[in-house]
Amino acid sequence: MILSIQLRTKFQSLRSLSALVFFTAIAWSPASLAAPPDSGDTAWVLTSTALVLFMAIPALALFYGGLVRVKNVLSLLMHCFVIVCAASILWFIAGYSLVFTDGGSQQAWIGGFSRIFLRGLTAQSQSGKLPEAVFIMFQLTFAAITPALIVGAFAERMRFSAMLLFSMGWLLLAYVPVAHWVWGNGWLMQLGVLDFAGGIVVHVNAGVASLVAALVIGRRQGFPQKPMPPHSLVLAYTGAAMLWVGWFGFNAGSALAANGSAAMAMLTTHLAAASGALVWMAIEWVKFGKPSVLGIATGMVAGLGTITAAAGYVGPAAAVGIGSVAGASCFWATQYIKNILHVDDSLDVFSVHGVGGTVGSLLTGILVASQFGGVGLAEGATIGSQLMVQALAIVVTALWSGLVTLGLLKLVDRLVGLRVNAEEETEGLDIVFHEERGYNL
Amino acid sequence: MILSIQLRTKFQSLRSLSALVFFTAIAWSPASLAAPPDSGDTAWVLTSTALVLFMAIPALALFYGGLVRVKNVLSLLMHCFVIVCAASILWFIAGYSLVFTDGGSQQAWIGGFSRIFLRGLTAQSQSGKLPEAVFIMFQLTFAAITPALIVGAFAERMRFSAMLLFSMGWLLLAYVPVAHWVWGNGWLMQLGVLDFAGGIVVHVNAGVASLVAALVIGRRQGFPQKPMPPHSLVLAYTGAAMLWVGWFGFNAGSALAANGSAAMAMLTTHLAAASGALVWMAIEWVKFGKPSVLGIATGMVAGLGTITAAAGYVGPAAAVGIGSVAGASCFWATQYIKNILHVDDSLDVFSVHGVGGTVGSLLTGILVASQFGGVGLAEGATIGSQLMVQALAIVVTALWSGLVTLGLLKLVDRLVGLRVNAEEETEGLDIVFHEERGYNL
Amino acid sequence: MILSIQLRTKFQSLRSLSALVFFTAIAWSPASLAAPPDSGDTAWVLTSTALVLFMAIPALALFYGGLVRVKNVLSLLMHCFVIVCAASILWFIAGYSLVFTDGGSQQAWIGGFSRIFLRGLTAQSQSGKLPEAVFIMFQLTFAAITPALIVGAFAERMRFSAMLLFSMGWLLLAYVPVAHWVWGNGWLMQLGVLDFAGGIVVHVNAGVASLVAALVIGRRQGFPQKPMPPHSLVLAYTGAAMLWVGWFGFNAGSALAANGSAAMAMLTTHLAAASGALVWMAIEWVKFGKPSVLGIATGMVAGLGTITAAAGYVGPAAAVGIGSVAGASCFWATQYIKNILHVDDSLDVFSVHGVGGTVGSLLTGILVASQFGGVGLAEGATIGSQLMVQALAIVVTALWSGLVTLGLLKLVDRLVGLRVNAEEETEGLDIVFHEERGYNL
Amino acid sequence: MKLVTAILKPFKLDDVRDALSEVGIRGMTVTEVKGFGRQKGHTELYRGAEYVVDFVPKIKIEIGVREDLLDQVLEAITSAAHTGKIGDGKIFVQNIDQVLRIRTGEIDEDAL
Amino acid sequence: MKLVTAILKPFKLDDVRDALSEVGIRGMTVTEVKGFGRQKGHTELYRGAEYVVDFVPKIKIEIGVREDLLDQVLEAITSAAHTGKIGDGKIFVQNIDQVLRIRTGEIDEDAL
Amino acid sequence: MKLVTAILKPFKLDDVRDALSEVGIRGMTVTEVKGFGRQKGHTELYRGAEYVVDFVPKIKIEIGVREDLLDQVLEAITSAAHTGKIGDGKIFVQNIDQVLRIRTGEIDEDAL
Ligand SMILES: Nc1ncnc2c1ncn2[C@@H]1O[C@H](COP(=O)(O)OP(=O)(O)O)[C@@H](O)[C@H]1O
Ligand SMILES: Nc1ncnc2c1ncn2[C@@H]1O[C@H](COP(=O)(O)OP(=O)(O)O)[C@@H](O)[C@H]1O
Ligand SMILES: Nc1ncnc2c1ncn2[C@@H]1O[C@H](COP(=O)(O)OP(=O)(O)O)[C@@H](O)[C@H]1O
Repeated sequence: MILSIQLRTKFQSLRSLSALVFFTAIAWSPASLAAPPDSGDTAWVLTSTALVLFMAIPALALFYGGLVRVKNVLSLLMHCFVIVCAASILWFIAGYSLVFTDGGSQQAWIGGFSRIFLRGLTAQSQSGKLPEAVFIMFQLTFAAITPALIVGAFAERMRFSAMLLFSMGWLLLAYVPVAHWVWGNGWLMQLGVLDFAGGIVVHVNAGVASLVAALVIGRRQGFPQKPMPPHSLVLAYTGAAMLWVGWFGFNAGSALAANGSAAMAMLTTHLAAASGALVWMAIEWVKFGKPSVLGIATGMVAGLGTITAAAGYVGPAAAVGIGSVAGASCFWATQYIKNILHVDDSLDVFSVHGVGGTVGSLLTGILVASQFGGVGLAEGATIGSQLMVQALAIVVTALWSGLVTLGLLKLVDRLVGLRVNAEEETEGLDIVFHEERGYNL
Repeated sequence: MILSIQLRTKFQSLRSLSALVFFTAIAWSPASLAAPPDSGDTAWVLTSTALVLFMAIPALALFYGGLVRVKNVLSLLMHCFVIVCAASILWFIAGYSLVFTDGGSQQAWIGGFSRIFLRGLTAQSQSGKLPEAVFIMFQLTFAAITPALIVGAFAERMRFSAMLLFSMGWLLLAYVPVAHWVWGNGWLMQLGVLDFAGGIVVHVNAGVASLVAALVIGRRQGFPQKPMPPHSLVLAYTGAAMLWVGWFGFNAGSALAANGSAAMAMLTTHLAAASGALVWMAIEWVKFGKPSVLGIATGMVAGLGTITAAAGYVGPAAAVGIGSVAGASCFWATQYIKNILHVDDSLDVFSVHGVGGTVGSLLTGILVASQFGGVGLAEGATIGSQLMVQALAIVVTALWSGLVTLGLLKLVDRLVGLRVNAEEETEGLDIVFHEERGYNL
Repeated sequence: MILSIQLRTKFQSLRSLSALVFFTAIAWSPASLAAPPDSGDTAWVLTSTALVLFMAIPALALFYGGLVRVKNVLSLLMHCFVIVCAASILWFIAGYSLVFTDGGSQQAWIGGFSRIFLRGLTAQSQSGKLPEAVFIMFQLTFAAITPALIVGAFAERMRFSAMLLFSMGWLLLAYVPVAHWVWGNGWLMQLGVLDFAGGIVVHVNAGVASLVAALVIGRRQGFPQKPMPPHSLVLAYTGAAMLWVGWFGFNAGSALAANGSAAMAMLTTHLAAASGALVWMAIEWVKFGKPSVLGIATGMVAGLGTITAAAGYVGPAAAVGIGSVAGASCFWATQYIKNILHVDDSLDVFSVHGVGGTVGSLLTGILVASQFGGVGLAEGATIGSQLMVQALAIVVTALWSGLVTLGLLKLVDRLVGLRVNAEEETEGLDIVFHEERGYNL
Repeated sequence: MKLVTAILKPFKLDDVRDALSEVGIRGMTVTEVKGFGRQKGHTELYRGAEYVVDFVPKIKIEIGVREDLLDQVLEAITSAAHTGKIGDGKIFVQNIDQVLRIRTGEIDEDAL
Repeated sequence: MKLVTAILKPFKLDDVRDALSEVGIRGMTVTEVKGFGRQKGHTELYRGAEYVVDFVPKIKIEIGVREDLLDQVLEAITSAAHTGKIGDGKIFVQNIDQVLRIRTGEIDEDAL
Repeated sequence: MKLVTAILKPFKLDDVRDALSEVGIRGMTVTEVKGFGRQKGHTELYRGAEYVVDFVPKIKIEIGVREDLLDQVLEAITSAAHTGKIGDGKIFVQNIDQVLRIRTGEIDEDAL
């Protein structure tokens, strides 16, 4: 097969690519342990870790919480919070080990058990030029935010226990393997797939799961006839703006160093966000006559999701291009999914993250080329071959994530029931599951 | 006395411990001035300083503000704000000097006057591997947040001027000496007490003051019969999530370097927060049938307060243990203090910070041992001896803080009156003291 | 002319001043390209960039949004957001190049075109000790926040399209040239003007534009008889506290390194903020009988705006002085402009930023002297000569900014109309321009 | 003319409005209120402190109607707001002496 | 005694209060309400999902008045609240049997 | 049947409810309102700009009662809401023609 041939050649060339920095060196590359950690790089990744946690809570939580009706605001906040907590513990127990340690003969598919419960980890342990503990923490925040993205799809109607079971199952069965394939020296990494900060691992993965989840759990009562306006655009805006700031950690932190690559990733990230926002705003202005706060913020998130795969690989002009395409394509996807297909992906997770992640991961395959201002293709790769690898990774991730989601939801439905009943939905999840209300003004 | 013997031996062994980095070298260790500051370490402590300020305002302010009734929200915000401002100026005038400069013959008890008004400080001044200015700033944020923690205990009923006088008096008379004893080469440091980021100096200290303050000022009208639900859990959640992020600066910044110790401190901090949150949630789920947003957030704060003493000394598994114990013990303390003793420590500062700080500081004495994955005890110390030192430090701090609080409150009551009258309490402190309302929607 | 003589001498001496670090070395100083970027410095400037973005959105947006009536909250949020987006793209297209690249024979007045569309920029490009990409990003955030400051002056009454056109025109015609003059090796820099982080470039510049804009667009309906209380002081407080945190990036980041200068800038920034807040509070307490949340927060912003020019040049005691003067003078200016002149500079941008920037930039000329604890005057400069240069820069900037603002507003009024009609003003800008409401509680 | 005041479950408002517009009612005034009655509220728990919320959120609608429409209006509200569960609410009918439309100065039945 | 209930455009509240105090009215009770009527609401769009807000924010004022003041009160409200545009609102007048001032126990006209 | 409408100081609501339940009243409807009257509001200051808040937050309760209970109800409210300070509020009594319980279709006294 052509793929298995590529596999071998890519494995060589890839070493020159910064994707490699994602791979921890424990077990198979003890040489890298010689140099002590660089304090500047460590400082930046520590900071980036704080920024990515900031994205999950409060940023994403407020963004989502502001967009739902007031009776469900706490349920969204709670979802994000408990996912961060539980994902952190799962990451400690097995997640990190299964993604980033050597899987031996199964390495193409899954990592190993040498860091189960983070055993053996000390302050002296190193991963590349970084203390291993900060690499673990940085990656933990990615594992925490990815399942949290999905809760927007089934907002305002899923049972709390079902959400928790599903999210943790999905983390183990969908996030962990895909992260290993792409970043943990798994088969996709060996094929040379380019995913700087998670266009595929995070956004395609979570986006497809969202679409499937929205279809499985079904529409909210009254959708799409009954309007369900955001209960606080001020809150959603606050979250969105924080997401932008936090994304600097997500993308520029993924350079795993405080260097020119991190700087360029921050610049491309920022320009894509700005372009995505402006394009979405422009389309709304032309199409509906008025640009909206929710629109410009959504365009920004689309730009960010779309640049994620490409951030450290492309130049600033390419980033503006990617952001603009993101604004347009995610806008169109939102209209199509919501208004034509009438799928109740409540907070448009698929349209923004799934579509954005896909578009961005494909564009990375083109714009990485040096003629477009990128860092250049790996030795032996062409735009065509790179695009094929990117497409393969997207398709496989989408299929895998979709199937895992479907299977898990069916299982969870049996175990605890997926959806609240009509009365509970009317009453609102805050009282039903948490016996609290968002505001007592 | 056995203690005075220990004092001498500990003083030798302690130099190998990272607690030492807290001690500024000015005056008595000019050798350390030779090496220029490390830019990476400086970058991380600058960042951590911003994160700890972020904890005080807005994070703590919003957390507290959200938990009170709407008529008092601004008073809580104002308390945190003015404390940060006034504590900063006090730190500039004398606080820093009294904690961290050489106290000469009084060094065991209090620092000296060489940096009164920060005189002589330049951009070239160094403290260990850091510019002294950033060490001053980092420590300033600790001095600012600690008295701010206490305002939760007497929320919704203290006069503004009384709060201000008390807080500044407490800073000088309780925080400054304890910080000197533990971090400024005072007698507790010389005994080898372990307090990585303030389990004793910050949490035990402020926690005990809170309990005493709640008892002295008395219950709010209607407590405990009348329900006083949080006016905005959304606001409280926002603050809580920000506290989590900011705590990375608090704990990992306390390594005073961007290295493996900082990385490990961030990891243990995070895992303890997650465990504390999950355990609290689990208990609520079992006991009350429903897990709450306020519960999970409180468990998280409990986990954070509890890991603070231990952060850079223990391993990740120990951190999960500490966090879990925190969730359970602080939950239990909250129920006991509020529902059995009917003490109106309004925002449960003692139950969370006092109890958490105590439990965590004790556990540090055990889990620091290398057999539990910690960095190891100081030379000559055993778990037993270390536990004794930890207990001594806790007891002394609690007594000192309690007495200072009691004395100050009696004094302030004489000077300006401690508590609003019944009508003012009904009207709400926002209008009464600040002639403003939180919301005009 | 005395000035042209100074110009030459200053140009020599100035190289020893840290203002120089603002100047990128491309084109004319290839030597600096030899040393690779310092990872610690890079880490801190990456972090600072995130902090300054955080200041613009969400911080400034929430601060402003909280201060207006509920029907206009989204319009303020939208203004800040769209300005950040559009300014970023303009910076990419031409702004950066015109400020920081070599303008050849026009260098005194304006930069060149070598980085139009950031062409030629790679991850390897360097600017001083930093990757050029992060220098570009850091400076971009300044260009983004400066026009956003102005929107507070014409809040609640300007048409959205007019605001957008004006802001972008002002960025190109007022911000870009002044930034070049002061930081881009333009004529004011060559005269030796001291502006560490934008007292002149940002605050005087935006402050004067605000006054002119308020006069041109006229008062809001009902001003000053009709009270227009902030719709959410909680929101405004959140924004203000975030501004404080973000300002650490603004000022300490302007050292462009993680060193003693950055540390000192952070310390002076913080102390000035605290002093400004306390002084404003004290005046209110004496004058009105009650200190207010809005007052203390405004005093803090005044302290921050005022220390900006001086941050890295002065010592901590001077910073306390500057902050105190800021609190008093900006308080007085607010009363005078609003209550005596009845100018409806709605959110007091001129009184706080314009006055603060002016006072601070003048004081810098004095307090930089080593006898006041500052870093010392440039060789050959005296306090008198430095004050003259500072005053010249302030006056020229004020005149230029005022004229550009006047001209642009007249033009924009012709093109799209500056102001909403009375009915739209009554209805509120949120519905009129964005068809959204801030809250659906 | 009569003033019909109805207390309803909030989620029934849209149905009631539809039913009323079918019998020709074009105007009404709606207020968010708290209801106390047989229907019980819920309990909230904040760190173990119990808070019994004994009111239930309700919607109050007020409609000025011509007397000849009164029965249809009552019928429309009753059937649209009915769920059969406790807390469906009540309707009060009162007399109105005079009605005035501010815009036109029209009075009484013309003003409705 | 009569109870005058007026539905107004919110920004007219201050004018109406001024007009009422000129005719000697010192007390009233004000409620924020949502009005449905001829005046249309607006449309909001959230990511392309249209949300028709069919109510209009209104202010309801309730005033207990002595019968001899009634006409002046109606006149004051009408002229102060009038803009001539649709949605200016309505006034309803109803009878009051009894009034009681809680503080003093005064009743009826003395209690107003 | 009578409609009793009382305007109260907000913090007196609980006491009034207790007093009413003692005389057998099980249901009522509560609205947050703004009161204008003899009791003055307060002044707020925003950066030196004075903002006179001339209304006082009040609670309005509405209770439909059987005529024979009216006096007890008035007495209960008056004594529970009384502080003797200005602004204690007022009670208005009006006639109700008809009452209807939506859930059961019961009417008049049975519906209360
Ligand atoms: N006597 C009353 N006077 C005014 N309002 C009442 C009265 N009794 C009930 N209500 C209102 O009607 C609502 C529904 O009444 P409730 O007793 O709970 O159920 P039901 O409508 O089934 O009788 C209450 O929440 C309250 O708002
Ligand atoms: N029949 C009615 N009963 C009660 N309130 C009404 C009625 N008709 C209208 N209203 C109230 O009066 C307001 C204004 O009425 P609308 O028909 O919009 O315009 P206009 O006052 O010009 O006739 C409505 O928003 C509603 O609050
Ligand atoms: N004429 C009136 N009509 C309707 N409500 C009134 C009237 N007068 C007073 N109120 C209401 O009663 C409240 C209390 O009245 P106020 O004059 O302040 O004190 P008191 O109750 O002691 O007479 C006011 O805030 C207002 O809500």
